[in-house]
Amino acid sequence: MSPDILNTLEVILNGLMAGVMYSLVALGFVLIFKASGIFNYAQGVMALFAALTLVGIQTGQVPFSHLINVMFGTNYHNWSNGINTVAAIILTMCVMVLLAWLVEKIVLRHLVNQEPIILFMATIGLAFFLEGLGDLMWGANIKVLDVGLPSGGSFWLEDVTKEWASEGSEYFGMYIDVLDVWAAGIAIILVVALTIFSQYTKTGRALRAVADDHQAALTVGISLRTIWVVVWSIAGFVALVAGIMWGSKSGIQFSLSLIALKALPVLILGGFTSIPGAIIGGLIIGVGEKLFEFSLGPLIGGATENWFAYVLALMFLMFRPQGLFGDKIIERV
Amino acid sequence: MNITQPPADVLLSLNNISLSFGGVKALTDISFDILKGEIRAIIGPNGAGKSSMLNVINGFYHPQQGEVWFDGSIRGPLKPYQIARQGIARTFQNIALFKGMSTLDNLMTGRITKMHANIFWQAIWKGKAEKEELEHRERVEHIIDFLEIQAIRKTPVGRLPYGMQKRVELGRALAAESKLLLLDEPMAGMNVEEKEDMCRFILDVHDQFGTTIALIEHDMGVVMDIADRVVVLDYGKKIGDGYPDEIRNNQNVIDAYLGVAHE
Amino acid sequence: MFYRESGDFKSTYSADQQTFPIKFDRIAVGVILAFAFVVVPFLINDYWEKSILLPFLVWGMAALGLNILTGYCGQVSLGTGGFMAVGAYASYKITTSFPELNMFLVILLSGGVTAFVGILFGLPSLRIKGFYLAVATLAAQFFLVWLFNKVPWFYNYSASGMITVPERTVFGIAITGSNSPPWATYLFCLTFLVVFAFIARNLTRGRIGRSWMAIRDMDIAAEIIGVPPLQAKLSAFAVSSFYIGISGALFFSVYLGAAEPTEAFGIDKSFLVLFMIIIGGLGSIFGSFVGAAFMVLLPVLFKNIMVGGFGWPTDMVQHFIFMLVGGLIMFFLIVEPHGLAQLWRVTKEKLRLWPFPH
Amino acid sequence: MQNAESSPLDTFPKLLNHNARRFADRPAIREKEFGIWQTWTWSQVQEEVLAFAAGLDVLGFAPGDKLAIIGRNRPRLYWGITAAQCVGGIPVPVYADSVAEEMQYVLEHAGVRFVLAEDQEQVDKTLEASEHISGVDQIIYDDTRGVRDYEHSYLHDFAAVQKLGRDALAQNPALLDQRIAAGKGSDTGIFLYTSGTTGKPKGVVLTNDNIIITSRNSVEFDHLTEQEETLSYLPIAWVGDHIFSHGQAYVAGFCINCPESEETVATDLREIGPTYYFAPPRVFEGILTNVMIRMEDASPTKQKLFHYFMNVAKRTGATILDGKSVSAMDRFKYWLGNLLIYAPLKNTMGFSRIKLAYTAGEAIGPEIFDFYRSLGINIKQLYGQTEAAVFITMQPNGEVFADTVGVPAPGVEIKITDSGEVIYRGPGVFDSYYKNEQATRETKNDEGWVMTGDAGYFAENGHLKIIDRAKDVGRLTDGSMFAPKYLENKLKFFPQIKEVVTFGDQRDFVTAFINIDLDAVGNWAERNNIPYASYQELASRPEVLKMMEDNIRQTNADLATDSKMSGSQIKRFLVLHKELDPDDGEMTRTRKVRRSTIFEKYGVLVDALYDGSTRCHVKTQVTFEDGRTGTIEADLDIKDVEVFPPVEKTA
Repeated sequence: MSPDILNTLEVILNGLMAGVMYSLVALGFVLIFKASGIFNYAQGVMALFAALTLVGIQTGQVPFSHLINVMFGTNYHNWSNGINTVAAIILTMCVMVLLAWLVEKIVLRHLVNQEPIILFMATIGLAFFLEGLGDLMWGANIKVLDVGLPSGGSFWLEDVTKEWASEGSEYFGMYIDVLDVWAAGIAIILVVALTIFSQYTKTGRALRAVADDHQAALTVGISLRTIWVVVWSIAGFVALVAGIMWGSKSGIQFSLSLIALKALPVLILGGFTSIPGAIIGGLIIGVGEKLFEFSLGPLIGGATENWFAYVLALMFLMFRPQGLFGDKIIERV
Repeated sequence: MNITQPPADVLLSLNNISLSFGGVKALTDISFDILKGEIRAIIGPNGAGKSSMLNVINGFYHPQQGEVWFDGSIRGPLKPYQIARQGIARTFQNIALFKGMSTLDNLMTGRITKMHANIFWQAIWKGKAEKEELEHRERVEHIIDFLEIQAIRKTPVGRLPYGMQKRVELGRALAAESKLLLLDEPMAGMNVEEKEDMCRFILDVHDQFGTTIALIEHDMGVVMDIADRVVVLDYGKKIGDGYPDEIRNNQNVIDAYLGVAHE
Repeated sequence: MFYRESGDFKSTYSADQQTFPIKFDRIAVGVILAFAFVVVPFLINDYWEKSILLPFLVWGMAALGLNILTGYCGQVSLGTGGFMAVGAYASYKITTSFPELNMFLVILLSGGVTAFVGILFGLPSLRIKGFYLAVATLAAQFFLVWLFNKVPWFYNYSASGMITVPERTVFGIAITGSNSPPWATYLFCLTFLVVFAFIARNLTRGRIGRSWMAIRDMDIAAEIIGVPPLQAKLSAFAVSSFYIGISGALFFSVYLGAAEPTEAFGIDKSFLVLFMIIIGGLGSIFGSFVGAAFMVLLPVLFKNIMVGGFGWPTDMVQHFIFMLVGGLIMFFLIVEPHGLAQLWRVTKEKLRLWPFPH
Repeated sequence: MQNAESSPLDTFPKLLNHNARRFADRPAIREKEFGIWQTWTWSQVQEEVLAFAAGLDVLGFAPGDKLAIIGRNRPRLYWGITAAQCVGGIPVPVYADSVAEEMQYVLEHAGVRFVLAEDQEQVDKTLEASEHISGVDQIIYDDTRGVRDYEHSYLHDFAAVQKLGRDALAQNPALLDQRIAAGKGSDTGIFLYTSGTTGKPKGVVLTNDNIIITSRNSVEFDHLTEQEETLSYLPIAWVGDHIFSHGQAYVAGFCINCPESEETVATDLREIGPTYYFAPPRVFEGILTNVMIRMEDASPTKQKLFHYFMNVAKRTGATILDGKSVSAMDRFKYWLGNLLIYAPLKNTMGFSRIKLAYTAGEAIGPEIFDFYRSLGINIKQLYGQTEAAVFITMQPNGEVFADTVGVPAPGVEIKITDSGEVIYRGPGVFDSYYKNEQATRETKNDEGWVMTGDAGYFAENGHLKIIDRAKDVGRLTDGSMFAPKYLENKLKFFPQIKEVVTFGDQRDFVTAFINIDLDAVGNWAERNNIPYASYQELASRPEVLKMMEDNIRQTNADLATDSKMSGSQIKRFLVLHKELDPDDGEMTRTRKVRRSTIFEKYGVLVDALYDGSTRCHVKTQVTFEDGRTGTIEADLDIKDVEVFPPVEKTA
């Protein structure tokens, strides 16, 4: 095989991996949108917030320490030097649930029956709030997240692929970050888990009912509010997972919240209401932007990942406004 | 099929119209016409396809088969707003007013097809733009006076009671000074007095401006009172067409309605 | 309370349709304008110019533009930053290619260019609605910024990749470049804002404005009664982008002087302007200004209090303001979706009815 | 119009031409229609009127013909008046709310040939009436709505008639000049039918001089100019409107404003903000009540502010208005109050620009009167009649009192007959009652003195005081005058008192039956937690009796200061156990007390009032709402009230 093909192959694989990350965030969007028709712009920031919190707890930081120190001239920083990761994850999850509950109680329930666009803008507000809060709580410095996931290239794959390369060609095998593989695996598990949850648990069924028809759901006595709390908690969980992945991959920093934006085109491709759509959309975008950058990037100055996803989505919208898996919109008067 | 141009006194004629949504047939091979200056009622049980019929007439739906003649010429593939410009105005079954605007602005919007000042004149609010605004304001004020809604002239329509909104919507349609006026259940959900008012307005409109009117209405009594001719639809098919008293004694119609009664 | 409307009646439609039907308001506005044009230039200094007045004028312009698109025509856009960049780079290219060209013209032309770009990115709005469109506009945001980063032609192949405005004068007075007097830059921007506020008012109260609002309130009905959606939406995009372009041009050439796209015109700017109109009031010209003023003053205020007063580190104040703004957005959407403008309207009604409560 | 130039301005057509030259481009009349105040200048009005006049002429309207004008205040109807006069005819305004029968009577009695009707409703009534009478040849309508399908041989659209007229004038521009020039002041100007409360309405014939001269006098008296704005909302057929909205407007050349509809009068008043305004007392009372009610739900601070400054106004307002001097402090306080309360208040009421307001027709409560004056609104009273072309007495600026109606209007002489009746003579005195010689002679004697039928006298300050209908005035045994209505009105100004019946004719002293006002007193009772189940129970509460006694004592004190009235202080009273009720024939449907009925029905009580007993049992028949009748019994306390020795008013 010629190195070019192999390189292309590598790009595609990396694209797929990146796509998985997008999908992870997109998943959160879809869940919330299905259950409450809310387009939760804050999903990405939730991932950031989750990751920050996780690190904070893990390394035993005192929340708001900076603030406190400034205000009272004290000098607290840590209340312990680190606790067990699993415990930290569980605690973080609790925080996310609390967050979900607060969001429903303070924001959402006052916005029922508002046009979607208003809710959308409200979640933008939420995003800003969380971002500020996260930084204020744990400090804005870039943090390294290590939950013990392996990282670095896979030597095995390198060796194998070296073999494939045609004789005499300068090819050193293909590089894939193990973390990405893990991420992919976890993503799959997550999807399966969610599917099982929504298929076989009472709450899950309730969720689907609500997603299908709010009024009907209400009439059969499902409390919309509880549902929303549940959904937002799940979304919080998904965000946490995404946060962990991205965090361990590229450290926790503001740019993390920008993946939220990347998730939007993913959704547009996949449609807002379909979980598989989210996954596939993510993969398409991931592969698409990597390939584009690989092939055309050099010609037009590179860094095309910045916009490729959006322009692709835009093109796509022009022809299928309802997304890949969405159902056709029939307008009536 | 080749339909020759309808006679001059026909304002609108529909020939063998069939409409379906993804296989579901909404209208099947329907033909009827509306004469200049008449009040034409389209009646039928729920889901008979009345509203679809109206949507075809004003070009919101495009029938798969059949042709529409309006005002002496056959209609090509036009967009709804182009058809509005040809002189068809309508009201909607569940009120479709512009909630954020005042009564006045809603009516002014009804005249949009008649206003042409370009953006630059409008930007400085002089010359053609200002002249046009004032002229049309005056026309609209006459309609406001006619419908007796002076008191709510500058109220955002979102705040008005249902009956009033219906009236404003009629006003918006009137403002267009169209050749053909489509009324989709103008009296739905009204109490007796409101209905009487609305009837009076429709009749007044008819003899004051000589507008041709096609209306959908559930209230049989009303229809029989004010309509010149009646078309009856059922399950997307035409089952009756004629003068009110003919319709009253038309067996199919009676069955259709009894049928509904049984459901 | 101060209103004396009795006897202030209208005997012509033009009198009835004027922008400020109440005499008292006309006087008040006149006084304010007089103050802004005649008095302020004598009081202004660098600090006021750079940290309050110019930002207000520039962002006011942008907010006005976005409000036309989002508040009046109901099309949400997250591309404001990108369009401002277009305005900025247009003004840069124009004024560097035609140094003799009067600065007023340069700014206006930049607006024109942006309007054109706006139309291009507005085209999708015919097929897609609501937040689908919002996402589509993100494409504009990122693509444009990338473009100005990557295509050297735009920044005249300057090594730094930045654009720097040359000194330009109007009536012999420098209004761009380092040694332009505050009062000049201020008056320059003020003129634009006032003129275009007036134009915006005229557009929004006339046929075009009504077709925009019709599309916003109920697009299907609008089309059926004869509003051409294509025309309505694209004109909204064009006009809106024109305004935003101008604000971008002013922002770069008069306020910043030198700019680098990702820094100056990032997505955060898009949100900033969006917040301005939400807090100020969607579909209200006055609201655009209040919103702009609010979002400009808020950080200044808190910086002064917290950094100056409590000696907090700046970045922390930054985060705090983030929280605050985010919270305010949610608060306004819940409590007063029509923003500060609505609050003002209510107060005004009360004043008119004084001493009666209603 | 050269001839109009030379001849005196003694007819409305001449005045119109005059104004069309003097005030060519000044507004003459406005109407709120189609959302704005449509305005016609004097020259435009001239054109409209002449066009219509010529049109009438074309339709065969001959000199001496009558043009009935039926409808609410609308420009075209006002134009009809002058137009008819241009052709030498006589306008006959008819009350718009009169039913077909009444209308029929007037049309027939006046011998109307042409009718100018406002709209479909009036046209219908006219058609109905003209089925039973002959004479009505042509009907002209203003509002075309709904009239399109009517038989049009004798029906004409106002605009169409004007079209005819314009064509005719195009043919012969001088068409009307002759007749306009020929008009004289002594010619009959207009028929005004007095809305007859008793019997058939009488057609009061007024000459051009009557209207124009009185208008001119009053305009000079109050210094009215062409700058005035006034709201024309009272019936055209009423002499008041004819003077205020027509006579004075033509003489002074000011602008009258027609409201959009009856419902919108309040809003229209607010928009126009008249400088000159007339309203009967009940309207002013209504506005005041409305103000007070709206203030009720204002915030406490606002209320404090309001009441504080209203007191300031009460103290100083009227004085300042009369141009008398007050302390600098008070002036400042008033200025402040004006800034915070009075001016905004006037603004919301529509009185911001008011220069002069008149009220008349019935007695106005002093506190209402003072309220407006204290706000700086120059409200005055006048005393007038259709037969006098309104003005008999007027109040000069600076001499305005709530309890008198002012001094004789310019050119008017007033005498009090021995029987105490007010009679007058003057330029406004009517020519005659149309086709009713006898009535004319009864009212107007050969020297031109007119009986008002009102009893009154001149107070010390030379202002006329109207106390009662002459026929109701009696004498106490000591010969001093007893004017029941006067006393009753005085008492009825107390909000707690609804009805009063006083007795005293041919008796030693005055006594009274009282009906308390259930709402007012009920309210008061609840606030002071005084339990009561029914009117009867509440009326018998000692607290209530006490309250009534206080009110009467207050009245007596007031009466004592009035040399003519000090005799009729009320010595004894009782509070009736039931409300006087038309259903029991105790009042007329228009809620006027039927003395005689009450006198015989409650004779026992009247006797008790005079035989000194302190308690009295009474048994009365009552009619319930459902028409059944029953009887109620009660023991009523009879109270004595302190009376005061006569004191000279310190004027």
